Amino acid sequence: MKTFDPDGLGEKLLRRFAGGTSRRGMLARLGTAIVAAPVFPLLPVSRAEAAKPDRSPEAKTIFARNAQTSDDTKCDYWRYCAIDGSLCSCCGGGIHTCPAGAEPSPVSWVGTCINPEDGKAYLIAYRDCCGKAYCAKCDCNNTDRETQLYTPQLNNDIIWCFGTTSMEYHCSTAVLVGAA
Amino acid sequence: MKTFDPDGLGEKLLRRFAGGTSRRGMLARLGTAIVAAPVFPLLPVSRAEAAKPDRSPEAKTIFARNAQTSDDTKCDYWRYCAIDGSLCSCCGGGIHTCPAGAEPSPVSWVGTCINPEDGKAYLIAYRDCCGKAYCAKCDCNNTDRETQLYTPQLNNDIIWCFGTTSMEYHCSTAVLVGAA
Amino acid sequence: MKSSSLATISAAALAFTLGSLGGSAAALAAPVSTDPEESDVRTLDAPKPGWFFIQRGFVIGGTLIYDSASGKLLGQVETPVLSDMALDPAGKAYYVAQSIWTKGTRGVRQDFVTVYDSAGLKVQTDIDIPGRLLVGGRKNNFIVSEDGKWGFVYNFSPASSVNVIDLARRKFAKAIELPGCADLIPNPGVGFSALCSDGSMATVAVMGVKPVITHTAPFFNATTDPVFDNFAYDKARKQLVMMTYTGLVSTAAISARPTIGEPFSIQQAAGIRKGDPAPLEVNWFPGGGQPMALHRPTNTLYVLMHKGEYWTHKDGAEEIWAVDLSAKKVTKRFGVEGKPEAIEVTQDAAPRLIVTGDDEVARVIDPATGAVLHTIEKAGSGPITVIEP
Amino acid sequence: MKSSSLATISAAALAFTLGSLGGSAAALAAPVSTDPEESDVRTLDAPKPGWFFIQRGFVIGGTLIYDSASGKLLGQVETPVLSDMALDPAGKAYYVAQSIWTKGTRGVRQDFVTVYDSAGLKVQTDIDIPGRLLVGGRKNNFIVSEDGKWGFVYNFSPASSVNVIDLARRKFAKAIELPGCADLIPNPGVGFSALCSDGSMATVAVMGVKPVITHTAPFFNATTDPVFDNFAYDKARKQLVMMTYTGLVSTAAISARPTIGEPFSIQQAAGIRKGDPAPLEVNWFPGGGQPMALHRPTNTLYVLMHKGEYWTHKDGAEEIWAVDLSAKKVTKRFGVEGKPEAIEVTQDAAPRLIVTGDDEVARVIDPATGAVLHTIEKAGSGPITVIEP
Repeated sequence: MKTFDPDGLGEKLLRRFAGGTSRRGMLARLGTAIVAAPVFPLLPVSRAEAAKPDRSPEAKTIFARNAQTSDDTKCDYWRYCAIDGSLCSCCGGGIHTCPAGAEPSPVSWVGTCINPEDGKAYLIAYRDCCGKAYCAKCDCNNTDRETQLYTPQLNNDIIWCFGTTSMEYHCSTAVLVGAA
Repeated sequence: MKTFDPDGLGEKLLRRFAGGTSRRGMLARLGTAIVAAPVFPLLPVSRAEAAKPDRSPEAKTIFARNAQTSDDTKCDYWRYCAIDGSLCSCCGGGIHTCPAGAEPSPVSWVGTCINPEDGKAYLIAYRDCCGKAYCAKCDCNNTDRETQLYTPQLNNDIIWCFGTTSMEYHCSTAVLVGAA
Repeated sequence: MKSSSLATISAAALAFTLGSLGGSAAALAAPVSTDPEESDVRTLDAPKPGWFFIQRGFVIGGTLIYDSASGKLLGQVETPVLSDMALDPAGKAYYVAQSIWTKGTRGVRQDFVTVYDSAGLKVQTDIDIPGRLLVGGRKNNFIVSEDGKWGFVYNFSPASSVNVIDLARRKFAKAIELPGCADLIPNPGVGFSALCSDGSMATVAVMGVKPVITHTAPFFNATTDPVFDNFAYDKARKQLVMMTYTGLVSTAAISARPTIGEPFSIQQAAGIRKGDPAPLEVNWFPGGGQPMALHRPTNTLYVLMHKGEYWTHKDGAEEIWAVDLSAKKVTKRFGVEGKPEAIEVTQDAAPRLIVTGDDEVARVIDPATGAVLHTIEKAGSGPITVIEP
Repeated sequence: MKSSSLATISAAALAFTLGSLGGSAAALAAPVSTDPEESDVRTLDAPKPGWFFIQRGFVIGGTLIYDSASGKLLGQVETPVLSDMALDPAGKAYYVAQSIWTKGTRGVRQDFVTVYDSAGLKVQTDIDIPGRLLVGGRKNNFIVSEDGKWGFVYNFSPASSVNVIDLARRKFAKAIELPGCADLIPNPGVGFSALCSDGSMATVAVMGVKPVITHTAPFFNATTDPVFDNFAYDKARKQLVMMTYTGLVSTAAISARPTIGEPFSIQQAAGIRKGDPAPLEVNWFPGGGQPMALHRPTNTLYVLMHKGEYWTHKDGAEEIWAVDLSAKKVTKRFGVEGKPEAIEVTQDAAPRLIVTGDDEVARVIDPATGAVLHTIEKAGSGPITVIEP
């Protein structure tokens, strides 16, 4: 696994997670990353999963069946299928916007949510907004495909404020990364 | 007023507020105090009050008429006529006892409350227990003869944690000082 | 750290996307239809007359910024528990006087005034000060001079003093001892005034080499009928509006030698007998932590009133009374829900009342009709602040 | 400061007593009948088997100590939000792994383990460490070795590692990289084990010069049927008890080379069909942040169960199921109020279940009858900790 080509499929997704960071910058980061490679043991599992015929329940969870697309200040908004925390949309921010004075975390946990309008699955990055006291408004806790600490990038309990000047948790956004 | 005799009536009360501090120690403190004397302007007012015939409503406030003497974990316990905050009796402490790990403030605001059993007025020192996070149990806010910030020793909103190693507010006690 | 974290995510996305797509790498290599969004950060306008600010309370830090017209939350100024916020008259900054221990509930105490720019709510600097009073719910422990050049922070150690901050130079200037007095009142060109335990008003001329403190004659009784700490100051009239527990309303002309006006009873101004401190007597009394709000353009005072006996000065309101200070008449009374303990009023032509209480439910009310225009949950318990003209 | 403060009070008392007595100094000079009380401070016994500890949650710091027999609050260990508490096996100390910024929400980050003596709850020392994971509700991010000599604190930066603390010398010993694994399991005489994202269990031998990390074969699927983080370890049996989202219960014999037992379905152990991750299928599923509790003397597992579909693994419980792990049978089911999301059980002969949830209302339950013995408001949302034999 350690030899997969960052210029291939990986890099496209990487750029999305970096929110438009230059390809050169991303490759540099990835170089370092391969050394640390904390989650590469994940891949075989996922690949194995990928083979299973019944592996795509996104469209069918109770959340997905009841999700709406009109109000991003409600917990049942479609992108929030795996969010945990205060919605930045209720805290002076927006679906991908931190409230004034907060700082978006460059990394996040991810979810794969269904847009009821096209029935398609989309990759969502739940970027925490950091550096301000807990907003404590519109607290949601949705758990579609949400896992435990040993798969951190799919766990929504962790304070995802890494690489920010302060790790104080304020609220969470749901940034569209792309079609899943 | 600055010349009143600390060996006289003052010193007796002083020792009570110091909670059994030696007379020598108290006199030393008082020596310093007379220099600072932040509240001596109070005295003329109080003296003036003292003359008024209708100055002693303690027995007749709505709190005093409804106070009880059996349960010091309830806001209507007689000593709590001017308390504000969490009752230490509900936080692992007692009526004059701080919970483990907390530190009683050597100074406090005061109240004059009526014991329904003998109908007499008693001077109560509301000593805060300090140095632990807010207990947030049995919150009470009683206001018999409670005043504003320019008479701080009769105001129950101030964090009365002076001379303690930490000023973090945990809970409040109601220490009997003596007959008023 | 950042690099490996990005890889963490990328691997996750990779793994997960493979999973949900059925594991064809080729499929992923193909361009994805939907473009990714960028994360961004909101910036705010300069404070507007229709805005109001509510401090959340004793447990959660923060002062929430709301638009009274929409009832919408605009953002949050970082005001830790027991801190005091003041506004830059020029609208460029929010100032927060606060006390923080290096290890949360212990360690080294740090007292400072933090300067936030009003657009980005970013920390511009911390101005260290010697200390401050730790108390909740007060509006007059940290005031800024009308020209925006000076900040005054009340300190109580428990010796009483005031820390003067040079906001232009952004540094602590000096401490002034103020025995027996508290609650700071702007005094343009002079310094500040304050209320004292002997029932007088002290005035502190700060500009000289040594501060000069003068006192008015006593005009209220600090222990039997106290003036509420949260009085209101009218810059245009240079007038302070005060109210006592019994409901006596008085004004003071603020100058180097303040003069105190004749008090009148809010109850008598409403045609009923005046408030009486005598026990057992039931009447309408003012109450709450922030029991009154002054609409300066019309010189109208809005007061939180409740039925009860004396020494119920913290009780929440059943009615709001509007007092025409010029006519010394109560011009309107209307009922209010939620037993509010704090009230403010926006200073624009069509004013909005904002009330909140222990339940932290704020209500935006049209004082012309008493109608509730917005009800806001989890808004905070106050104090409430507005933009003053 | 202290001296003038004492005078502040004394003057106050003096003034006030004069007031209330009618102002005769002579009267005051006469001895006062009632003797004054002294302020004192409670001390606590060493932790008892009947005690339980509830962390308050995400907003208010502190872990409350209760006696399950009386339901009474005994005190509070200072556990800031997102900190982790561990008990000294000897009962002499409480350890709190925490992260504090010098200016509250900003400034310099400080990660340390604070040692509190169990009698006085006083800070004995802070042991600085390089970092730790910030997350709520977990019990296995900070564990102490059976002999009480070593502490292990999980760190995530987001690179994954473990900080080893020498509790005897009270100093940080070393950091061990642990890629792809989390959730620490005591491994007496070896070091610790952990669960990994490839579905294996890692075992870390820490005693050598260089730590040696070995892995079992994968035995669970980390993304489709994860093992709950809050598993339980039985010191006497050297056995780990794990449960997955679908309700598979498995045990592991902990040693230098852990062996994983055959899993069984909690639903089948109750005579119904096994939990299925397939969409739309309704069944009884385990759920909550701390969904199971192990009564070690009887090898009985108590599980929070709710009706629903898969991916509802955080939902609160409608029933508590008792599982005899030796017989692999559900021996009892009873309803529970309050949709609890955390459960623990005291380890004495007459065990008491403690449950709590988002409403922070804790209930003490007799597992023999399901009867609620105590209902405690404002107890906290957990996690819940008990004394382990």
